[in-house]
Amino acid sequence: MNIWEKMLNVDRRWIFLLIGIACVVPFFNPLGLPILPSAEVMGIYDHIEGLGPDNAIIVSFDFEPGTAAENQPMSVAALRHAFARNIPVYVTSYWPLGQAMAAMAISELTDESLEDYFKYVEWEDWASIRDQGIVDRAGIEEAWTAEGNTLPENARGWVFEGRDIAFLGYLPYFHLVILGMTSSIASQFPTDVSGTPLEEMPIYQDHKSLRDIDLAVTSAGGSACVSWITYGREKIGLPIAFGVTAVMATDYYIFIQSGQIVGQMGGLRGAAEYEVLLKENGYNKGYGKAFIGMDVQNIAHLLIIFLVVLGNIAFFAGGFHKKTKLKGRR
Amino acid sequence: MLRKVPALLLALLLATGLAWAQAEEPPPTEPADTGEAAETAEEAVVMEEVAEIELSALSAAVGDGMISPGGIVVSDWPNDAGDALLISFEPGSEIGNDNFAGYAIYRRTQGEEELVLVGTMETDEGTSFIDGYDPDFIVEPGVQYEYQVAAVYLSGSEVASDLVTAQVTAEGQLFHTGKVRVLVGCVLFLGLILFYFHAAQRGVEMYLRPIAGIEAIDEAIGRATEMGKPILYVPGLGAISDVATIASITILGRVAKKVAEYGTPLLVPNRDPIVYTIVEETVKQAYMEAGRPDAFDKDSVFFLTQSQFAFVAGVNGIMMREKPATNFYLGLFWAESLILAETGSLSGAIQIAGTDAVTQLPFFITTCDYTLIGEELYAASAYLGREPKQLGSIKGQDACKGIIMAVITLGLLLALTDIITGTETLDWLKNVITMPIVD
Amino acid sequence: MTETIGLWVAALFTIGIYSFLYKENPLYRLAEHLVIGVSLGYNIAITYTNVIQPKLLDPISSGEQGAWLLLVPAILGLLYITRFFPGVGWLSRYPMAFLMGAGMGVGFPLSMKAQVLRQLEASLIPLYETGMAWDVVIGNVVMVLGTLAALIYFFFSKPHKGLFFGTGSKIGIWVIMIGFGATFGFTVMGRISLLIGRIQFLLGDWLHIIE
Amino acid sequence: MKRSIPLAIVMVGGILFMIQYFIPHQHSQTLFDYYTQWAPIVGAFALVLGVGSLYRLHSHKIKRKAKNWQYSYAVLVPLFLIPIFALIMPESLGGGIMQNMGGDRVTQGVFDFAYLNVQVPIQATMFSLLAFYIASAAFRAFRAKSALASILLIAAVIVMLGQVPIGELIGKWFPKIGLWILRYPNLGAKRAIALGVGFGMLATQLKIIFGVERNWLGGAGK
Repeated sequence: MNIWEKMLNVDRRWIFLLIGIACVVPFFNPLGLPILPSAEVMGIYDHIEGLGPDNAIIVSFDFEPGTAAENQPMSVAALRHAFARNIPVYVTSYWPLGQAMAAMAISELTDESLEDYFKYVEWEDWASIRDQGIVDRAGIEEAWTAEGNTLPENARGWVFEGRDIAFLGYLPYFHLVILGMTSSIASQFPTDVSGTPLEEMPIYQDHKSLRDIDLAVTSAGGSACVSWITYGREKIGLPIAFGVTAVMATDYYIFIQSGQIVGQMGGLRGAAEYEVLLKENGYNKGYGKAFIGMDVQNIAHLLIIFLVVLGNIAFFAGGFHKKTKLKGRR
Repeated sequence: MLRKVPALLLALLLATGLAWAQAEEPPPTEPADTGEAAETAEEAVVMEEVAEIELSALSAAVGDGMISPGGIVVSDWPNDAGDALLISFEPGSEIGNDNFAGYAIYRRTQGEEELVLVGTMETDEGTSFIDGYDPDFIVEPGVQYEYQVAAVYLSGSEVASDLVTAQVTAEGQLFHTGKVRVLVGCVLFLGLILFYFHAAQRGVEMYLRPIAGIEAIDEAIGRATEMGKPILYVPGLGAISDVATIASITILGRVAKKVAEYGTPLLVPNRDPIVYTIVEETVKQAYMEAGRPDAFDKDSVFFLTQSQFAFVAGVNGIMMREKPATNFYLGLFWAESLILAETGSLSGAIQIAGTDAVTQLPFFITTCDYTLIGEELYAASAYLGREPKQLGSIKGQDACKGIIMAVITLGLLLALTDIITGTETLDWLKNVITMPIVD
Repeated sequence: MTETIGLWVAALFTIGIYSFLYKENPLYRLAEHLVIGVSLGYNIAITYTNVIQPKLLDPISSGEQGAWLLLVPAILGLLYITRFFPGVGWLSRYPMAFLMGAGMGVGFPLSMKAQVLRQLEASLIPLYETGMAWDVVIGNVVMVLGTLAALIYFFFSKPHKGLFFGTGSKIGIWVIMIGFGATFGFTVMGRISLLIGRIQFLLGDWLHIIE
Repeated sequence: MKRSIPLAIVMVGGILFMIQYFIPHQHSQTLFDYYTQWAPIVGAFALVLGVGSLYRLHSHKIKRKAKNWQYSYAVLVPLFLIPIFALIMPESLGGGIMQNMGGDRVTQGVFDFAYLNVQVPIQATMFSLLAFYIASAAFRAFRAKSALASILLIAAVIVMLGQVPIGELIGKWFPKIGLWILRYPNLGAKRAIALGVGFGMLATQLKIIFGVERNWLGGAGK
């Protein structure tokens, strides 16, 4: 057994340890390198930037906890952007487990112990304002503060349940749900997850079907996002934005080039780019998890490349390439 | 004759395409961008309040000299289920007025008293409106409606037109003219697949190019026999409904037959219980066909576990203990592909992989000796299985790919022509192919 | 209080699974089994509250007009249960057939449009227009030729010989390999991102030693 | 009855809805509305299959005292307890479902607890194991054995460097070339694969609709 062979047969647990170290140490010594947003992510950002309280978007949590590390920051970033601009948001989910991911995202953005959170106003709490017949966003906020409510210091804004957000949740056969929503959202979701009838909500009064929706942001860990194109975009021309895991991202560049989606956040990098855009434009004082994660990723990528190169040197220097060969091989 | 069919169909496609490009009227443009959420809430309030007031009183309240919108023309919105009408009208004196806030569209069913506000429009949305998209005020097919359009001013006052009886009632169409290209695509595809099914069943010889991986399969079996070591065959982690699993089982049948002839031991671990039963049948059958049913070892095909990572751990254990000379990974794989192939490569086995899971292919290509890429897996199974309908299906798909290739080549040539001559021939081709975004 | 207990439980399972990297062990096995039971239990609850109750039970019990028709899909769905009774197990094919047949019929033209015709449409692009950067022009050529060549590689009806099919398929496999390289690079990023996410949980949410 | 009727249902349903797409008429729309209304209800019952087979598998294991049978309780107990807590138990006893969506509504019942602190960490950690395996495979198995494998690895390295900020420090061109690879050659290859797979999928759908492919019928009652 020569040295190369010994090297290649090293217990893999040593390599496990190496990658573990490479992913932990940078947390304590951040490099703080800048990330430049790509055109793919700017496409989404600019689209949402062009919307306001009169428009509405859908943020769909089409992933499961397994890929949450990548997908969750994307959805949170899109939700934050919408909340900050007072754009009404419908929140849906393609998978049952995604509904809970959505709940976690909303509670993260409305967590009062965090900087720059949004003060959540529950449906029942502003019933009196609705009874007065005030439905426009500015009027609601005015009436709400007139009732003696003041925005806490750390908070960035209010989120009125039923006006700024409607949490619709999961339904099975979601591709059919998308089709059904093209004619009426309430036909698919008569109520939100806590049982409030959709028809009573101001958000629904202005945005009754997908025709009244200006963007659907789908964050997916698999091919669920393509359903939004097949059943939403191709049916009524609904604009779509993708947030996909890195594993799927390269496959979906075709949809950007064909104009079927307005943009794509690919993996943690895509989420980090969106976080950069939010911070640069004053929607957030700090970065989110994705940006910090990308900083850590630097070293890990270098380590992987180093391992590939080293492994190949050992392989060829050790003469292993001569041992197994098939005629049929390319 | 058979060879000419795709060419003929292509000619047909182009000819029809050309015909539409000439004949088709431009589809009606949607007057208001319905994707844009229409009314600001503020105006909606104003208008709803206004709607409650008696209309005649309203009209009277507006000063003289104001010309109301008029000339309402109601036409049927095409390609729908009879649930939308297009209302177009001519503007009145509100144009250019700084206080003009938008239009309000009122409707009532003929014979009823009350007018209902069915929609509002902003100043920049033109003078036509699609009625019926609001799920609260649906348009019923065949019902006679009456319409009124009012110009709304910032003060809340409205100048309303006369009540006009709709010239038409909404009607559903029997064919969606915007979907002609999709129809042609579907019919072509369907036609070609059925044609080749039929041809294959009649026993027409069909050429399928040799797939290098198949050679490698035979060679790898030979290698294991020489070394007297077992062969490991993993039919993927997919269910029976996955195309890759079906293809893999066909290939397994062929491998098992060879293995039976040579008397090499075979190991087939399974993850899906249903796949397991079918795989066992297939292997037994193969030993029978090879004339050695007695050589079939019942324990060679077995069910491991349904859990993804536990399955991998199990297979890895087998690789380290039994040291198979050849590993086959054919079928549907997910993230575990990497772990399997790495362990196999360390145990020194020859590895042949094949899957249609695109994201896993790079790992197989870099770790295995031979990899069947995507469709090659299906083709290999058709090639080995020689089942006429499978062959026919591959042929039919190839014919469709041929059409796609022809159109792309044509596009490439036209694009080059455009650069050289400065013409716009590519746009012409695009017009033939491009479908409207909205159905 | 529950939150703290929860964090510790979550951390315990996270570490338990990482212990698998060292050696297979009972904690890992427990986690692996639990996740199956919990996710299916979760699905049952969500399916009941989001589907069965609002879309089936509520309309029928409130006596909505035409709601009795909903009994048809309900009975069809109940046929799934026959799968567990050997004699009548074949009845479970009926609901499957309903969902498969109609689902495929609905999907067929839509897939044809979104995944085939739209993609064909998008590959017809002008290679050069005034003002285009040179890398875009080269890119456009590479993209269109790459699509064509890769299609040739997957074309099985002709021998891969001659200028068009021979050279074409060779270029095709090279382009495919570059595409796979991109997937490879992105997949590495994805896997490490997931690990980073867990480290953020362990060191941040649980131990509070990082931000 | 056992095979021919299901096959007929598939065929009729498939062809009917294929044609339906091209007919916007109201009757055709009504038919389609029924389908969108019914399919989720029928589909919801399919869950019974999963629960049933899981129950059968693990109760058998426990009965036979098969290897590691104790762990089967870890599957069966939450499988039944979680729906009971979510749907039947009152909130005072830890019942209720996903109430932590914002504001003060944080009543963590058993359902939420199991999801947040068992399901999420286990599932996320399982997937993150792959980071370790990818590192190990990078060293021990990713080989530039041929020209094609080499080009794959080179493209991979460029893209990897292009994605992380440090790539730009190493060479200004890495991110640009990385992005160029993604936008053009990668796109060309993926489009061809998407078209091929698309045709493969459409052909399979046709085979199922026309009863050529019958594997989905399974083994019961031939």
